[in-house]
Amino acid sequence: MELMNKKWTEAEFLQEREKVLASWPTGSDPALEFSASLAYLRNIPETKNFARKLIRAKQERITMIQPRAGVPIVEEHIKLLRYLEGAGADFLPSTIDSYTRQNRYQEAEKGIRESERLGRALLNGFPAVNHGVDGCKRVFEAVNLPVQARHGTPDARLLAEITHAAGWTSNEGGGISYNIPYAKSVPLDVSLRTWQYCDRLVGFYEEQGITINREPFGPLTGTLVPPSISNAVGIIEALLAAEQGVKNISVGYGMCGNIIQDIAAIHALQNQTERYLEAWGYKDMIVTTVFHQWMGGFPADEARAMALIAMSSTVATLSGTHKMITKTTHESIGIPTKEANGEAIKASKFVTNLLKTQFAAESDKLVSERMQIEKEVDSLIKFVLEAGKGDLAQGVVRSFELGLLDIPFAPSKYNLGKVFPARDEEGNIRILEFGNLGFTEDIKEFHRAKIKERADKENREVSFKLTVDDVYSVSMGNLIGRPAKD
Amino acid sequence: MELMNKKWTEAEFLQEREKVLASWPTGSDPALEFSASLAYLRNIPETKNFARKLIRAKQERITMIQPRAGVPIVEEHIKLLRYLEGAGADFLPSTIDSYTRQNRYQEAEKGIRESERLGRALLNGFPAVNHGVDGCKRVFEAVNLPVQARHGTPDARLLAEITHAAGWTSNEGGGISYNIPYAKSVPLDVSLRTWQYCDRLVGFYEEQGITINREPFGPLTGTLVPPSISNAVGIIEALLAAEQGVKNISVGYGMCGNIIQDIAAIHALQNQTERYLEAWGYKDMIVTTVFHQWMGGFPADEARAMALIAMSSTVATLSGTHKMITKTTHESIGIPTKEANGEAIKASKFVTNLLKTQFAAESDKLVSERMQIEKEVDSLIKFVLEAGKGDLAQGVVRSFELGLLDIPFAPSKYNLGKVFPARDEEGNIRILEFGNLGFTEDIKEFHRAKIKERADKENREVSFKLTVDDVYSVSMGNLIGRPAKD
Amino acid sequence: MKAIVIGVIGADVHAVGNKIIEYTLANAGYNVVNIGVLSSQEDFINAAIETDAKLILVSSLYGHGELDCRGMREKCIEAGIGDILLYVGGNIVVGKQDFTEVKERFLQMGFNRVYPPGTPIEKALGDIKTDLGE
Amino acid sequence: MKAIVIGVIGADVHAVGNKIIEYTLANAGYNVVNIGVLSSQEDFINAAIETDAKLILVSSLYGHGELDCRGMREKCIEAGIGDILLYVGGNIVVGKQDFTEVKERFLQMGFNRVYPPGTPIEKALGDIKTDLGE
Ligand code: B12
Ligand code: B12
Repeated sequence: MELMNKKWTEAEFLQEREKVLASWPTGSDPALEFSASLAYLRNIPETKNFARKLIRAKQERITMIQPRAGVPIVEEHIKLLRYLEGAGADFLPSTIDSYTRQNRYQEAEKGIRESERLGRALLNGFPAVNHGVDGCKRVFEAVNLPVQARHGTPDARLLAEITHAAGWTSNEGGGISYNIPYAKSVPLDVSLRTWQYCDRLVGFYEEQGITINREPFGPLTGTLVPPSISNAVGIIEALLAAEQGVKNISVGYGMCGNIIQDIAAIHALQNQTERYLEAWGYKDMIVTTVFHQWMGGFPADEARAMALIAMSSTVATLSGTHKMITKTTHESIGIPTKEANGEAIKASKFVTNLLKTQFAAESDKLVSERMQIEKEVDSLIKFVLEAGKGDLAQGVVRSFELGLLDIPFAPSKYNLGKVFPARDEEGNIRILEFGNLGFTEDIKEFHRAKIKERADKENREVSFKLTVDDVYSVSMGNLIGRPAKD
Repeated sequence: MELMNKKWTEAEFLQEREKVLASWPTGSDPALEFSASLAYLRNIPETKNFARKLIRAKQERITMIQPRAGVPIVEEHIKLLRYLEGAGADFLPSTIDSYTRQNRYQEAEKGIRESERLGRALLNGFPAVNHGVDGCKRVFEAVNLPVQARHGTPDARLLAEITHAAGWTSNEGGGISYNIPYAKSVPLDVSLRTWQYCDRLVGFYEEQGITINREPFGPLTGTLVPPSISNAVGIIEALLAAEQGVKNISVGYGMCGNIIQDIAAIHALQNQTERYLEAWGYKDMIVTTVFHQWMGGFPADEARAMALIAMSSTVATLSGTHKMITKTTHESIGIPTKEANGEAIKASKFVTNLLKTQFAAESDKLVSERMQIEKEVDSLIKFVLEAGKGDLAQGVVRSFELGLLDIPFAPSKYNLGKVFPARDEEGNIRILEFGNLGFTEDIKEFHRAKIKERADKENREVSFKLTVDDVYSVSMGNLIGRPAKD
Repeated sequence: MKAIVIGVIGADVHAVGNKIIEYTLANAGYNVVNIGVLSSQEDFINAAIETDAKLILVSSLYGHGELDCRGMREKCIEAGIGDILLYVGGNIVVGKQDFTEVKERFLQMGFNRVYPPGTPIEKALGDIKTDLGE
Repeated sequence: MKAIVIGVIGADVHAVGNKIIEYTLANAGYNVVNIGVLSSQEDFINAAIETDAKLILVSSLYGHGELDCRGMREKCIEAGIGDILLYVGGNIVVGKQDFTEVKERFLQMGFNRVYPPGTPIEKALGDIKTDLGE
């Protein structure tokens, strides 16, 4: 069956499902039969449904909080999540380990056993597939908040099956956002298809009256990604998901560091996602946004890291986003302890709560930055559709081949890798090298002028050195990577 | 000699000076002879001059950082200041202990000896008068940054003499701001006169070519002070100082918590101080602003406290203020350790540095809030001048008697104490009870409407309970003190 | 109405808590005798004698509490009100110190109850009721 | 030009540092053989043999470094390049661990140099020059 942006029939879906469930022993758990999973999901309390809680955040106009966290052993993972719940998280994560993300369940199994033997975590997350529906349910039942799998898995079909059947009512990812930044040699048509499956699964549940949230991964490589690129990807993934029947979608965004650009990006993301979904005829969609605290290299010093966390929280709240993903003071070093995670939640929540009645005022600057982003997004999506001769999924595959879509610093060989970003004089992320990016000429002119203005101020050539300097800068306490003074 | 806002003649000044220097043994140090102090001050490096460094901050449009800190023993105080310098402070403080602030040098002496004996600080600051010019010079020479005395002393004449002669080129305070929030029974005409002396001393140095910064204490009681009241006091003290020959003035402001109001207040403070000084004919004045991180009750939890510090830093930087006074994670408990102080400096500086190219965009909301503050300040100053029949100093004394100026929560019996503030629905600080405050009727209407809107939303009467709830709220993680849900 | 003397001891001018304490205790039905900030031990004791109060509630925020409170119980004894209840609270010592030790020091000085930083007055209402008899 | 093999080991996709390392070492005059992310021990060793490199610079960011690096020296020996220099850096273990211990573990595994988190590649240039001979 050729890849197309078209809703899978139930037959197609169920046929594929058999193969998916057969791919690892935990897939044959009877709890995965829809009769069982539907019964289970129908019984979970409203307050533990991810999608519903997000609707509440939107109605009440507040920014809710979700940390990242995951450890290999079920009991330890439960302790961790309970601790984070106690610290004030509104949503719980289960960050999945990197072997599982690559479907290397054998190695994950080894990691679990080694972690048990040595009494310390040797995996960087929770291997949900290996633990199966049972393990995932134990986690879910031990806490009082909605749970979501957060990962980076090109082929998350079995993971989605197992976690949703265990009551986890949200799944992060998408065919682009969980491939290009997270894999090297998974073809895009493959990941788009596997994510159509994940979306179709959610669509199936929606048809049965169970609403499940889907969240395209906004920050992509987390490294100097210009807002228009990540917003375009988010919107495309939202459209692809909607086609498969998803109704509750959170589009995400990783903080750039210029406050106006960040707020403009969130506003643009909310507006345009809704507008595109509507224009494409998807009805009853609920769109929320997710703001990721600074996703690039963090400062090592814990006080500075905490400052960055609180500053990110300030911007997030002012932007009116609905959910914020937190970092920790251990970010630059390693997976955080539960204590470090808890402190960051407390700090973040202090800010979001304090500022909950405050939103960025409309200003000329904010509006023009938002319009700039929207224009760029429109340009990108137009090029994608043209490349796909009207089919969005085909368009995505072709666009990455041609570099019409191109994500900075991505490891995938299916990404052209010709786009280099850099900051302008005010710290906004702009583009220095476009490769074949689907931008109209006037957009490119805008970026060139902005970058040139900065380079001129710094008395140097426009070159990749700007990009390199900007990769390091925030971890060293600057937004803009100025040349070292001699 | 009757109190009037009129520059003291040199003869008047020198005559009073004899008495001041005779008031405690350290006053008779020959280093206090002007020939000696001028020679000393002429030799201090440009980079250690407080006033000049502030000019740099203004020119470079950056927010510099100053902590609060002071311990009783000279050697310990040196260690402390060096540590803070190492942590990244741009300006050093020497917070003076509370006995010295009340001119109780005898008790301060006892505190020094007890602290030495027990090996722990029993005074809450550095007793500069008791340590004399010598002790203060030892401090000054041990560091590489400008040093300022920060205190709360109604009669700081000897303190100012000693610290300036020792190379400390800034003095915080003023006849209102270091009396009304810091004393109970010091008449205002007395403190206004002693501060005329302090200003005249700085004016004298200016005449001799030594520039020294003066900083009215902006936050007053630090507790729900409406921006117009603190701005009006700052501007009045700037005018009084300018009359005595002060040239380099920093007007201060304590964060309120609504970001728009905070930024508007700093903008208004800068604008109006300059405008009034100009209108009153003072030439060659250099005006900078100082932003105090949240000055009210702090949260006890250290992560939350750090979040508040970083959030304050974000607002300060966006406001374009020139100097920010930092708090610490120990704020709600006790005088911080040097480590806690250093962490807060690092965190604060991380934010100010990261955001150094970013300023709040003009928006309708920001402009209208700024205009509101400016209008209120104009109203207050007009009433003050009328009360003083054209003389500002007399006007201040009369205004406090009448309650035309009235500072919430102040301990002084010379303050009417009839003004009660409370937050509006967006968290702006407004006024609930005006007493006799020098506001025109339309201004009062504006405040009443704002407070009523909030009370209505909370379904309760407008009463002092709102004020009480708002006093506690920030330390408990909310900006607005909502009634407890039953 | 039972009388309670409140005030802030020493060279301390922190007035906010004091005003809130007055408001809260008055609302709770006590006759609050507020001698305000910058009060000496003598001021507290005289006010207690004048109003026949059975409880003195000393606030100290600024850090000199230890110096300021020494000898207060002895002064009460001298003044003939040796049995009066003495509470102290606020931020009673300089810096972040281990509170068990701090408490011990103040109990040694003859205080009946010693509260850690950030104890809002509402939390002490129960103790007051118990000690004064409801 | 001396060849250096660089790459990111295991199931690790952190590509940013890898690209910066390539850029920096190339600028410093080395022949950089970048095998990219998601590379196995074998990938590193084959590349080193093919290009006659004297140094393999292993990056591991994602926390599984300890599992991924075990036995790498032995594999080098088997492949006949037992003497090759092995460096490892990035965030090589899970979580914030005492680095002296971590370093010891990796030295035991046969790595010649082990770098703590946040060591930018620029800081290792000196070691590389020393070890490869200038
Ligand atoms: C950006 C980022 C991402 C991006 C990566 C995009 C991409 N494909 O490149 C995304 C968001 C996709 C991501 C995903 C994940 N990440 Co990540 N990520 C980061 C982050 C924030 C910055 C990394 C970075 O790019 N830094 C900038 C570059 C220039 O620095 P660098 O990578 O450190 O490399 C420099 C030096 O380390 C050194 N160096 C590197 N290797 C070597 C070798 C030698 C010999 C020498 C001398 C020097 C050297 O030189 C480089 C250039 O100067 C770090 C935390 C941090 N550092 O702040 C976490 C971090 C590395 N990630 C982590 C984790 C756990 C993950 C995930 C597993 C889970 C998750 N959070 O989703 C997945 C991993 C997926 C996978 N299979 O690998 C952890 C690793 C934890 C640990 N070791 O205990 C970190 C430390 C965050 C944390 N504290 O939890 N991540
Ligand atoms: C606002 C404030 C000020 C204002 C005070 C204005 C005024 N005149 O009232 C200003 C800015 C003028 C000021 C000045 C100073 N302050 Co001050 N201030 C504060 C701050 C931020 C809040 C205090 C407050 O109003 N809280 C709100 C009220 C409602 O709470 P509260 O005062 O704690 O009172 C409640 C409870 O403690 C309790 N309570 C109080 N007493 C008692 C007694 C009993 C028996 C019981 C049961 C309960 C109880 O009930 C009250 C109501 O619920 C605190 C730190 C903090 N808490 O975050 C520092 C703090 C108290 N200040 C401090 C210091 C050192 C000073 C200064 C010496 C130096 C300086 N920073 O300039 C000067 C002191 C001048 C002097 N001579 O006293 C220190 C004290 C340090 C210590 N103990 O080790 C603190 C803790 C800050 C710090 N960590 O350094 N301050």
